[in-house]
Amino acid sequence: MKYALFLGCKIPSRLPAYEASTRAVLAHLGVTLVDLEFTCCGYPARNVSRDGFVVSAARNLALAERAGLDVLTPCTCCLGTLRHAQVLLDEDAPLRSRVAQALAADGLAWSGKAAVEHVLPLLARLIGTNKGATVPAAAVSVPRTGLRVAAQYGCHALRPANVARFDNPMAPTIFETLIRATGATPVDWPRRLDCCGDPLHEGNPPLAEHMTRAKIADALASGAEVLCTACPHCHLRFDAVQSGAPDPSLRTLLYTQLLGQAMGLPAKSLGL
Amino acid sequence: MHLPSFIETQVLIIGGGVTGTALARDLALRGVDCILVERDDINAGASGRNHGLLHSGARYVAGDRDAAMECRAESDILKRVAAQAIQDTGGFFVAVQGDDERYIADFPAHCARSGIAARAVDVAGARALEPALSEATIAVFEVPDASIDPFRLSLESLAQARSLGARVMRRTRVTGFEREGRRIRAVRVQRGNGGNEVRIVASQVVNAAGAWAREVAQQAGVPIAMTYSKGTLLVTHTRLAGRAVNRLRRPGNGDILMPGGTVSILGTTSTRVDTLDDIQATAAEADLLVEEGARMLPALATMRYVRAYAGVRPLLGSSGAADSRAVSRGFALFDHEEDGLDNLATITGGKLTTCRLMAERAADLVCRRLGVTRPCLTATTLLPVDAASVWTGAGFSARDWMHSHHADDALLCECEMVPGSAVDAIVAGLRAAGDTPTLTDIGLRSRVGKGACQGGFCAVRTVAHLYQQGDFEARRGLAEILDFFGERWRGQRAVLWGEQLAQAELTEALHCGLFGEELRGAALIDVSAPAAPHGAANADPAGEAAP
Amino acid sequence: MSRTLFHMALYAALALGALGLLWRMAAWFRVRIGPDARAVTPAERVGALFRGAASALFSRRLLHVVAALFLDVLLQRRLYANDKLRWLGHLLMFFGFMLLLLLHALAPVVTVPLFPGYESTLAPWLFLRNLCGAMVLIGIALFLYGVWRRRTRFAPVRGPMAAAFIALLGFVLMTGFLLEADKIASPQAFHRMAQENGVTDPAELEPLRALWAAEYGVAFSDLRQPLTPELLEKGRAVHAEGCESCHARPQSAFVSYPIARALASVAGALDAARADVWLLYLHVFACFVGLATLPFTRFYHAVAAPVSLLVDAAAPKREFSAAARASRRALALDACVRCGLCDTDCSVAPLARHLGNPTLLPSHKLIATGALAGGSLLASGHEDDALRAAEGAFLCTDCGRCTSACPVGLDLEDLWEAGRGDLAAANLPAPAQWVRARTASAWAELLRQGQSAHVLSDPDAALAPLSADRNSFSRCVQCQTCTNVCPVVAHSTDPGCGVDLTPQKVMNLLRLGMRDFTLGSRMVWDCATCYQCQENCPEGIRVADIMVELRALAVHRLGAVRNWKAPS
Amino acid sequence: MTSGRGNSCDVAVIGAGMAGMAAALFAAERGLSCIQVGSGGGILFASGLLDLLGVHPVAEGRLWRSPYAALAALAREQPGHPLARVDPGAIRTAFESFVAALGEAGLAYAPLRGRNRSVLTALGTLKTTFGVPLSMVAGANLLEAPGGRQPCLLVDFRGLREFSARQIAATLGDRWPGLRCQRIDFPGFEAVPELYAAHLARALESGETRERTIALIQPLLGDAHAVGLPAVLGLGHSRAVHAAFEAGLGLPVFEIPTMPTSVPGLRLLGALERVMAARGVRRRHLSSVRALARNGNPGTMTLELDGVPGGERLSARAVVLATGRFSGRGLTADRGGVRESLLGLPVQQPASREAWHQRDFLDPSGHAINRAGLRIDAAWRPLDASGQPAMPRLYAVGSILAGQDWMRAKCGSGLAIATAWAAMEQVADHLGGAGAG
Repeated sequence: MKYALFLGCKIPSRLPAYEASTRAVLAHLGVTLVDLEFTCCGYPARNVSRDGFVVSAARNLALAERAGLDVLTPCTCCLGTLRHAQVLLDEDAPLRSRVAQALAADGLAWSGKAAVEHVLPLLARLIGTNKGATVPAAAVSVPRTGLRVAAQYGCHALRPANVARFDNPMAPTIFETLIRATGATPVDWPRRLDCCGDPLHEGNPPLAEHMTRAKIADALASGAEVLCTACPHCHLRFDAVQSGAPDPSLRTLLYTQLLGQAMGLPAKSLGL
Repeated sequence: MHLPSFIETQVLIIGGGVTGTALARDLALRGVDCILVERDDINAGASGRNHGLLHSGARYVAGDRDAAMECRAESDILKRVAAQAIQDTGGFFVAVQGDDERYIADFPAHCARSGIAARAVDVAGARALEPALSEATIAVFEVPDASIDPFRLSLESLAQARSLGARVMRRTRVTGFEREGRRIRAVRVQRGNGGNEVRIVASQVVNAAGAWAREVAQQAGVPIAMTYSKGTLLVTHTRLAGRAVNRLRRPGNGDILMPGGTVSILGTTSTRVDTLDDIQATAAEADLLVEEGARMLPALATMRYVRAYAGVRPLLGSSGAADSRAVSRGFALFDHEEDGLDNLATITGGKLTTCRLMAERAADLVCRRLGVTRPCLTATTLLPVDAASVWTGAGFSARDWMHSHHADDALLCECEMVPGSAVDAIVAGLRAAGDTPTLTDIGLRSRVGKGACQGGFCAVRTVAHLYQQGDFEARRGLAEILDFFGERWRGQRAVLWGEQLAQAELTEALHCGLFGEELRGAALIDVSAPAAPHGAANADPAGEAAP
Repeated sequence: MSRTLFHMALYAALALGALGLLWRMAAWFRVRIGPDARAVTPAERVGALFRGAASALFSRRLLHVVAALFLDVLLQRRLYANDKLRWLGHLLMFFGFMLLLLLHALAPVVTVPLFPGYESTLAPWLFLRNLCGAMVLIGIALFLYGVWRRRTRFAPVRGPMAAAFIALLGFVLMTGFLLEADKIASPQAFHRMAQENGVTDPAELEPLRALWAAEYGVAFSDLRQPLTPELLEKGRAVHAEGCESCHARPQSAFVSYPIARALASVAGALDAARADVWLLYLHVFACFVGLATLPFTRFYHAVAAPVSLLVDAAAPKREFSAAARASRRALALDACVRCGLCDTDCSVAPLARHLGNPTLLPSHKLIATGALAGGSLLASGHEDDALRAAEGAFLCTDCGRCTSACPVGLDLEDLWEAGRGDLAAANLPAPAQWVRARTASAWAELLRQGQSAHVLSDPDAALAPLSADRNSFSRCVQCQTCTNVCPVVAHSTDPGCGVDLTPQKVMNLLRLGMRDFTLGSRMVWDCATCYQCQENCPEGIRVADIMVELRALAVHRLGAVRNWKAPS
Repeated sequence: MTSGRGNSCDVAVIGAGMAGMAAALFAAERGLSCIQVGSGGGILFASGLLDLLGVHPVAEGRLWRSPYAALAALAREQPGHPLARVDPGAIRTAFESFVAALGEAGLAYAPLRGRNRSVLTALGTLKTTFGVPLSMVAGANLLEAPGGRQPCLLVDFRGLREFSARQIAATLGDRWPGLRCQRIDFPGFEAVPELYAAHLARALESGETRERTIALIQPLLGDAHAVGLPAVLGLGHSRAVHAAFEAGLGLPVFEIPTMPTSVPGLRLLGALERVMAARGVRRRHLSSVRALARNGNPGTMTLELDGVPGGERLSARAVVLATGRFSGRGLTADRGGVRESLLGLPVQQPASREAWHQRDFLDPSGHAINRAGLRIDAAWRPLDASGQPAMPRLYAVGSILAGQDWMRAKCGSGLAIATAWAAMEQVADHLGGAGAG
């Protein structure tokens, strides 16, 4: 199994542990990752130029296409943006031709061949099913039995469903299934599908803080020991808000780290 | 308000439409004491059921030059004295392929003869300004049409009249005239349904009952030759054009699309009717309007419509004329002297644009008879703004709320963005006039119930608000909602297809499915109570047992 | 040439260079980039430098510094990691030039003491000198090719001083080679030497001339006898006595010798024109010009870049005090060599091309950051530049690729962050922030004054196609679902930071034809794009998509009426 | 696209309203693999009350204590009515398993008995219904208390625009003297002018807000035997929130359903989606069926979806049409008439648009357009113009069916659940029970 790994902008500079643990876990499961000259997924451009955002995204899709690979990303925002671009390119013909022109300048072309996938569904296929089957015994050697984990899905993985195509946006189960697969116990928490607040922190910091803290408090009140994430934005957001916070803070852990631990991979290789 | 068994006044005005209210103001400004009685509410008739078009006159240049020139003069005056009720949108006259070439060719000359400034606009330029215009457009002229809010005009006229001592009696019908020789001694009126009867002793009586003028005159024993023409209009969900768009042809069906603030109003039809009872827009009329209108503005074919309404134009003259549009739209003032009455006058016919002039003529006659010499002031006196009367214009409250809403001022109507403070102001205004406000009154004086939901949601919020403010008590809210929906529904049947039908379905699911309003009294019955009356009593005695 | 003139010129050049250097270096402690930099005085910054230097020198950090000196400064490992070709070119230039400087230019102080009996005309010096010269020339060629190969639509702003540097370097090298070639071929030079060595007797002179013509490349125009073996034998004898001690055969000057052969035909003419003299002047004075202008040509990076690299090695980034950070940012402006490697790696480069705004790219952004700190960006008349710079700065995703690509190891992320701080201080913050300067209705009012009353047609359809099309919101049944599921509205319990509208009100304003009232609204700008509204809308209205569109439209249209002025 | 999930199934359910959800649930319970297309928007408009049959005949507005007795009467007098086609025993079973499934998903209902209940509405009217959420049942109990109606306190929140306790108390005052009302500020939202029920429900899932609210109500109790609140007691975790209120106040606490979009609607949707996820029903949200065709290989049908790039193709052995009426877009009405949106199936409808609606909105006999819909055969298969089943394995359930007026008869949920059950029985027979998915 082979994918072009799309790390996006945040992971390499701000959350290298996510890259490390993703590579380690997938290597362990026999997935080959190829690195291409990807650029920004286009998310930041959405507030400025619709075309600019789609061009940025399409360029990356075209690169993967040229390499004959599907794209795999650990970032839910990148997932959402790249798939959003696919939808727009599919439904808006004039946009498609404008983008084609822009890509042609770099000798690239988009035809929609390259699929975009997030790490979680891939792992769900590799180590379990939605029915809740656990990992092949070989994979999990050190089950994290008893660890109570709150799953932070991340908005752009779930919604809008026709764009994300990830799981049931109202009642997703993938993340909990994967947590169970590590031997840990997923907790049910009221705000599990809420926004982490990160997108507001530039424009409206206090409101963003209000949202993030509400989630943390809710997870703690629901008995979670660990907040498990699968998106650099969410992850960094929770860490940022909790850094030097007085209230009882909640440990954050990337799912790839949790799984890596369960697989008995060396902590160093998981960026722990 | 509590009424004595008889009231005296100088002038009794019958009818609270644009003419009657303008007349009350005119007389009040001349210092004449008057009472206005209205069987329903302000502008309940044709005055409130029209395009809201302040005619430049261009529409009549070919057929009725006098009317055209009247319109030109009056619209200039109103733009000056009642600016707050007018949006100077300007207007287009638009011809499409297949329209009468000669009419188009003569149009500029006709306008010139009536002194109306009509400027030819090249089609491409016109379509850039009004993108909704059809590709089949072949000629466009620009004229100084404008949009006017008749409700605000009437309400503020009346507010000023009242401030000068005039009295107003809404929901008061004339039950009879007491004649004494060539004079009417008194007019008997009745407040509400089954309210007490009152004698109004007035030295002059003016019949300004619009379409009902014939009935009123008959009660006084004088005949008026008048025919009725029903005109239906449709209200769009979103505004389609910035200007008044008229079809450049002899007046016909569906040839005016008027901007009404945030919506567009498409009209009208013209069909002869013989009775004034239960006038409602029909599906056939809606279809006719949509099809005709779409020839000028194709988007009208796919547009979502939120409402249809029908008004009745009083047309003077014999009922012989075939096409009611051929009958003059000019107005007439009858002094009824040859009918043997010296203190009754009837002012009728005409149109919204000329209402002030009609009032002036009537007032002149009345004042002559009363020996009052003061001149008419309505052409020069600015119409004062009245806090309770500003909420009728589409888009006004939305802008007002955006510009200046207070932290504690919640919206009751989301579609038209009407805040609680607006409702409170209207209620205060009605109370000040000694009225007990109803939900329907509030609807007429604001945009509540006029948006996409047509009352489905805002009626519930507004009633809850009125209870909270102490304006409603006991079971009144339920009754008010029933009345309100009754009134709203008249304007919906004809446009219920597509999205608006889905909206209506949702409203019914809420108000019948959940609230059970159609069950009226039975909606207050507890079926599970041991001794439940009515329906439950009919329940199968073996009901408890499983089948 | 006259010693006095030479020395006067030399000292003048040295003085000028030194003064320039001081002046440029002072900027490292003067220029203020970033709000935190305004808090510290130049004095404190100088102090910080010395403290830093001291703590580095007397700690194990010293090892880092030494390592950096060799690996980063001399061997250029960062450049090697990013662009091998340019690394090779740079290495050739660097070492070729350095050797020439030490062994040739500074021969009297370096080579002579080290190698007794050194003569510039002896082997292996002839060869070495040519080798070094050739290295530099090839290096320049490779380097220019490397730049051309990785060119982007927006080339880094390199400026005349960069070209001047390359031109001067080339000129010095070429004049050097020509001078050498001329000396080899010149009969006049030969006769001068012969005279000095007292070879005047024709019986000795002729054979010697024959030999030098045959084997030392002198281009005599008047050889009478044929070059017989006997004659050459005699010549060798004479040569052995007088000349051999300081004249090796010039063929090892593999560049100059061929040139000399090429010049053979015109050798006489050149002599007549005293070519040797003016070539020498050109060569030497070109060097002096280079020396004097060093601080102002790209040559300066030879000073700034190593300093930057060593400072970098002297302390880990996080240990820098505010004062030290301030100096490092100023230093970065000088140390940047405009190689443009950051631009080619930039994550938003495709966006820069799409928007036609180069200031998204690091090398351009660095210049803009400098211009902003220097004040020139805020000078009136440059409003557009400032606004574009702001756009560029706030579209940066902080991916850090520029920093890792930088061959001189600049901490660019820190520089960008500081630059954004300065922009904000100049009233040029991110759109999400500047729209807050007015209320939604104030913006609408501004737009109303800016546009004609009746036109409902939409020129911005490409930016916001959904909100321009009534079909995308006309299905709204006003049910408030979007608002009920909106986390932003739900958390807006504090009027101080709450939103002004709800998603449904935004949709409804579109229906009312009041789109202008939504553009500056808090709701549109605080939308978390969590898509709950869109996911749950029973009518399938793309609420969140419309919100995002409206932002793009707002940046465009509010930006147009924003009418920003530089704070005076 | 590699969605990672298979796109063939035994039953494809088109539509995710009550009927669609019920159909998918019953399919899963019968062991049939199921893909369900569409979003559950319509359910958001639900009150959480599960009607079975409250009024019959509609024109007389006659209320029934026993829905089953009403069904019997319906079967006698209106055999064409979809509900009249379903065996009452099956209806009972269907309701039981539907309510049980909701219970599993955390949305508890009061035990179903054989009779209708009355529930207070935000307008002060009493709604006749059948299945009552546990969070509302105390109100119904209070109404039918043998010893007459006990004193009761209604509390509302300033800013919750569509709900006035004062209005309810005033409307029912003469029939329920002990009904009092109080208005309080919702803790944490004191400065917010407009409150939204779902936001309050969310806030009440935090223990702190819950306790502050209870503390505000506590001193107002007086002689009250129960406390009524607008339906805001929690969303996904309403059970815990409601329990906490009853414990905190030491009295029965009941919710009063509010105007759409209501919290009970959001709860119902959430619970049903959780049920679908738990039963392995594959959902396709925000996408719609562009085309439906019988497949080359007999016995299967192909559905073309749009909404995703390049569209998606599903293959199903049976298809259930649960697309609803006009707001669900199962039926499309234009000026010319009404048609079925997906296949253009013939729709039984009034002759002209003029006849669609009565001149009075609240006309007791209801609007003819609401009785328009699809005609079906005995096996719940919609008929084509020739009166034959349009497709051998195409079934129709819920409000799209002709001959019923669920809004007036108060039988919305009953119609959805009963017809879904009956149709799924047919599907199972035709497919021979469980099959490959």
